[in-house]
Amino acid sequence: MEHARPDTIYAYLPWIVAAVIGGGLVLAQAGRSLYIRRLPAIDAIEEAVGRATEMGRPILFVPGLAGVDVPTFQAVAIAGRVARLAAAYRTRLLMPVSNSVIFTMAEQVLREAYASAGGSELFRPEDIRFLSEDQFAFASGVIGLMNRERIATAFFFGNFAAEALILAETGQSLGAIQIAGTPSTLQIPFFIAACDFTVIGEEYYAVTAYLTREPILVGSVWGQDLSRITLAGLIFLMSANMWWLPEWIKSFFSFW
Amino acid sequence: MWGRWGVYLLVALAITLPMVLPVRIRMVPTPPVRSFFRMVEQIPKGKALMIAADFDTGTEGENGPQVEAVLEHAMSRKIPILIMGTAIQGPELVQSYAEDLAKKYDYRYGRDFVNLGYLPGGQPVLEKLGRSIWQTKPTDYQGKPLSQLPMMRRVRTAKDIALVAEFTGAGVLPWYIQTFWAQFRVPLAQGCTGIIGPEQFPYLDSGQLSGLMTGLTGAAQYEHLIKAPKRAYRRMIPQNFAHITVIVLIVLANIRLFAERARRLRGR
Amino acid sequence: MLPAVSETTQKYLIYWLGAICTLAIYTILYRENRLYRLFEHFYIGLAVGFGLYINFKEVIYDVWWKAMMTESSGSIFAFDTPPHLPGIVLERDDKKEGKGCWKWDVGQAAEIRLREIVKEWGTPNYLKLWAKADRPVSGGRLTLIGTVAVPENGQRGTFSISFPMETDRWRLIRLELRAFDIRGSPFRPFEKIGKRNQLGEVTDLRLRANEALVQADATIFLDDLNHNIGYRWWWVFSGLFGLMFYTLFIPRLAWMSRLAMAIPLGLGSGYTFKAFVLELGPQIDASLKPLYGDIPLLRIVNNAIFLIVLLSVMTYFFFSIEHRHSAIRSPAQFGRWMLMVTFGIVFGNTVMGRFSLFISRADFLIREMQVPWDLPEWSRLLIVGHLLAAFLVLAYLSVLYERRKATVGGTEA
Amino acid sequence: MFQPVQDRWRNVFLCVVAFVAGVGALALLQSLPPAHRRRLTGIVTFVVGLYFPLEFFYPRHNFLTPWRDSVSEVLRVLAAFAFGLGAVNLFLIHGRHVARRTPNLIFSLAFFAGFFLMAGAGLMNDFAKGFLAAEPKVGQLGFWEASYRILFQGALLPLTSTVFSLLAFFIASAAYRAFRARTLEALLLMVTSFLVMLANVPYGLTVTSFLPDEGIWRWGRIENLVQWMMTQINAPAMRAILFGVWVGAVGAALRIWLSLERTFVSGP
Repeated sequence: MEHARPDTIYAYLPWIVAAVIGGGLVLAQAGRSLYIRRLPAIDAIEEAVGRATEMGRPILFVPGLAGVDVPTFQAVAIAGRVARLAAAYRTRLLMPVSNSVIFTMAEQVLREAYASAGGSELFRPEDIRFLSEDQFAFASGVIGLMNRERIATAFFFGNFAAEALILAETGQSLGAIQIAGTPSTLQIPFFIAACDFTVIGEEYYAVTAYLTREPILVGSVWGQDLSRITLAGLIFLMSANMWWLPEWIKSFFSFW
Repeated sequence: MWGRWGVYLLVALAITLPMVLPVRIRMVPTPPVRSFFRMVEQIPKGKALMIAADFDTGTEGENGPQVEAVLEHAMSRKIPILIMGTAIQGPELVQSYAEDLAKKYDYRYGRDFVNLGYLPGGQPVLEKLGRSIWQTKPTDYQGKPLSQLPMMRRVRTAKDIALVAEFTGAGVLPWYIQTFWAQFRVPLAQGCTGIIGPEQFPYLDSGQLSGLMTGLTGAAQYEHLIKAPKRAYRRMIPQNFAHITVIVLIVLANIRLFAERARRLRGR
Repeated sequence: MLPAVSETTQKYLIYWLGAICTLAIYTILYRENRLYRLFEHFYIGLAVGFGLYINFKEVIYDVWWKAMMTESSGSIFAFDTPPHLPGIVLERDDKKEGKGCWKWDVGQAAEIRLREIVKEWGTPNYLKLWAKADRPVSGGRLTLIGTVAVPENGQRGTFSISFPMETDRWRLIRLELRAFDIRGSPFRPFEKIGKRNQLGEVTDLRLRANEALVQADATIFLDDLNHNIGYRWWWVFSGLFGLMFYTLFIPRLAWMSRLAMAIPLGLGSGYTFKAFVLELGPQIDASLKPLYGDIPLLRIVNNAIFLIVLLSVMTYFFFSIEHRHSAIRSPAQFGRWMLMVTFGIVFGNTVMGRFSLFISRADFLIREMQVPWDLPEWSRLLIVGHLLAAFLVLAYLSVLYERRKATVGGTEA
Repeated sequence: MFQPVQDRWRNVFLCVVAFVAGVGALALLQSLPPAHRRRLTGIVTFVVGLYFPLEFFYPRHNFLTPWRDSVSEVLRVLAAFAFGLGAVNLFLIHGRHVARRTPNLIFSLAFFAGFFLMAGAGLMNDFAKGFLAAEPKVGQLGFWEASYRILFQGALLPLTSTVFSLLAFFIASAAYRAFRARTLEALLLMVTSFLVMLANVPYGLTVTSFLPDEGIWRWGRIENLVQWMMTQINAPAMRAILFGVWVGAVGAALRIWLSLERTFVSGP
């Protein structure tokens, strides 16, 4: 199949999903308040920052194996929220980064966050560190940093791969409070095992939307939710009625 | 700290000691491994098997024995083999396995197997490869033009490939699904590391994957199917003991937990 | 002059350097220390250096530079192998490229067929052929005739082009595809737009000499027939875009890096829609599992369980609905349990995966040890163990050193 | 207009002209107000993003189809150019350490040593094999090739695999610590991974190998049970996650395509 086949639903499905999400975006932009349930992770983030302040040791925020992609953008957005809290509590925030583009982006977002919390003088550009683009070089750099700075709280948000457990285990051995969130499904079990709080899969996007309250993100999460509900409904109805449906409907739903 | 060091030491000993001890084990193949075996068994005459070596030495411990087992199987059936990889070191590793096995099965480079080498660029490049191998990679891994390799006269596009066997420790399977499977209808079988194994089962259910070999166990099971226990089998022995160690550790930790709980209850 | 290295030396160096690197990294299991840090930085350097090198070699040079600064040629026929055709012999001395050239006695055969040519020519704009005659022949001409077939739709056609063959000096003959006389429509669909240059597969290729050459009983020398695209200067733009990434470090120009990134990001987001169909389509198709009908009971039960798990896990990820009503809460809770089961499976499998990694390291350290004597495996294990102990002592000393320094002069940044 | 050139020097001339013209155009754009530049970036993203949808969703070969390969090559070239960004950053950081002779000096020097050795040996091996190096005899390798191999196989690969293999220790201690049946969820996680671990090694299978492998009793055997969990619980759960991921991907693509991703768009 080198081109989409117009006689199956799959040629239209991405556009239906896109339209639903687009609808969410439009509604949110227009100022409609769209409901997203409060996730327990949000309280945990605040608590963890407070804990670092009590201990007088820095906070670490790892935006994952960063790439120029959406999970990383959202991680940077969360970092902005955490930085605002940290600035308010006068606690140092360290952020190792593995991508140059994200590096400059993070610098700008954090600078703004510190300024908006009235702590511009606390912002130290050298606390955002570019380590390496290579996965394990980055991981070994981060564990070095964690050990040297004896961090009290660690946030892991973004894309992670095998280095997830290396980082989380190191934090655990330092006795740090750790909160993780990742859309990389395979790493979630290790975060569950080694972190105090874990945001699972899709919740990641919802957390960002909830934290930032940005209409675009809220609308998008809401739209995605509606798309998933539609998809689940479709699967349920089709499966339940498979036995009597005429052949042409079935073939409309079959991929080949 | 001491508890942690103790665990580390136990793991190190559980793995290194069995390496120098003589032990025997028995493997039981699972259905996905059997269907992988069947896919290779069913390759028709004249069509090639493509081995996608998408792993580096990082995961060689698992993917290496898997490739070796499949290579041995394909060579015993005289199937032409095309090797390539989207990871830098993969194709060269597979080349060294293939050369070792070639003597036994009278395989000659260029006539019976060809190595295209490293193909960077991900999905778009694979799409191009499926349309035309010669245009995508006009030379083999040593820079020799394909026109000098007799096997390549018969292997030009995805149509000449009967099965893509992909070996990886990373999530690159979608690249092959979006190209070889969906666009050119070439069946896929995968040998993957233990960690990404569970993630492949939806694809197995939907038929996008026709066979799956997970981790070292999968490799050892495949070796059992082709009746040639080698490296995977040998490495399963320390694996065995390390697993038992971890299982015992978990049981101990839970006994301790319950003992503490019981003591607290009694104390109250 | 830098010396050549024998393979044995190289093997020893690879093993022992590898062993040192391996053991130095393992000291982190004790504690972060200076030895580890040294190798960590060395490693980061190596990784970046290697990435730069491989990107330069495989993409910047092989794809970009070659497209821009070479003619992007490919061989069609090399004239290097013995012909096994009447009237032709392989000449090894008077040649232009490769191992030899063909000497074709036109008197014996006025037409030759080239066997085992490269069929795929890609999108060439012109062909190049080295040729000369053994003596000047006025009015001598050669004709190149080919048969083309499109594998996708079976369309066939022929092309031919004739060119003068008069001189007795090696000449590089250019044959413009535009000038070819093409019969039929041997093109891939839609791919002839503009230049009509995407031919199908060339299945047959002949060279024919004209009357003048036959009468003169000339001998023709042929070498290396290539297809070429030509120099494509516009690739300089993609280089320019590539350089625009680096404006990231100059705040005043940094917007340009965004402009450059717009291309991969735009293409990537567009591609998502295509990938959605190709990858997720079959997944949805496979999720529509029959629950009644002519199938065994066990299948029905399994299908039902499959669907229940699928739908309840999806329910867990509904955020826009309050999880208060039990119609939502119970499936969501069940979905979360099923997620935990899945994560348990992932964890269990990973244990195997991670141990394999260490097993292969231990395999390397013990079994692949390069020593001049034949040592039994347990003594190799002892050697490695002692080496590791020595490294751990070094690590311990460095930790002590840093502690003392920290108490004297404050911590390092 | 975009016709390949057949003459080398004409090509060089055109390259220079095109480069100068491109830089000139950028200089002109530089004089635009920032809002317009941002709009320009948005327009470029949108137009470029149209390519794949138009090409793919038009159900036949169309006028965009021949450009597939060129598009993929442009993507590869851009990605390769972008790779240098990280190197520049690291050079700035470690250059500062060296210039100021901070306590980190020796580590920064190690970084530079690694970088120059590896990049140098690789490039020399590919582009200037004979430079200053003695001609190798049989059984020998030229200096550059040998040093490339020693650095690659003797340092880079072992370091990568070793850092990766630290996970064996970490996972054991994570399992030891985390797998305590404190809550129902923790219990589920623990029991399933326990079963999977048993199923993965031959000694684990012996626990239930006394049961017959047929009838109702076969479901009591660990390997069958785990296989069932893999296909009936793991597969649908993973697929549900996959649905979420892809719907999320469409949302993300939409936001980027229409330049609505604020963290990114409002950048410098």
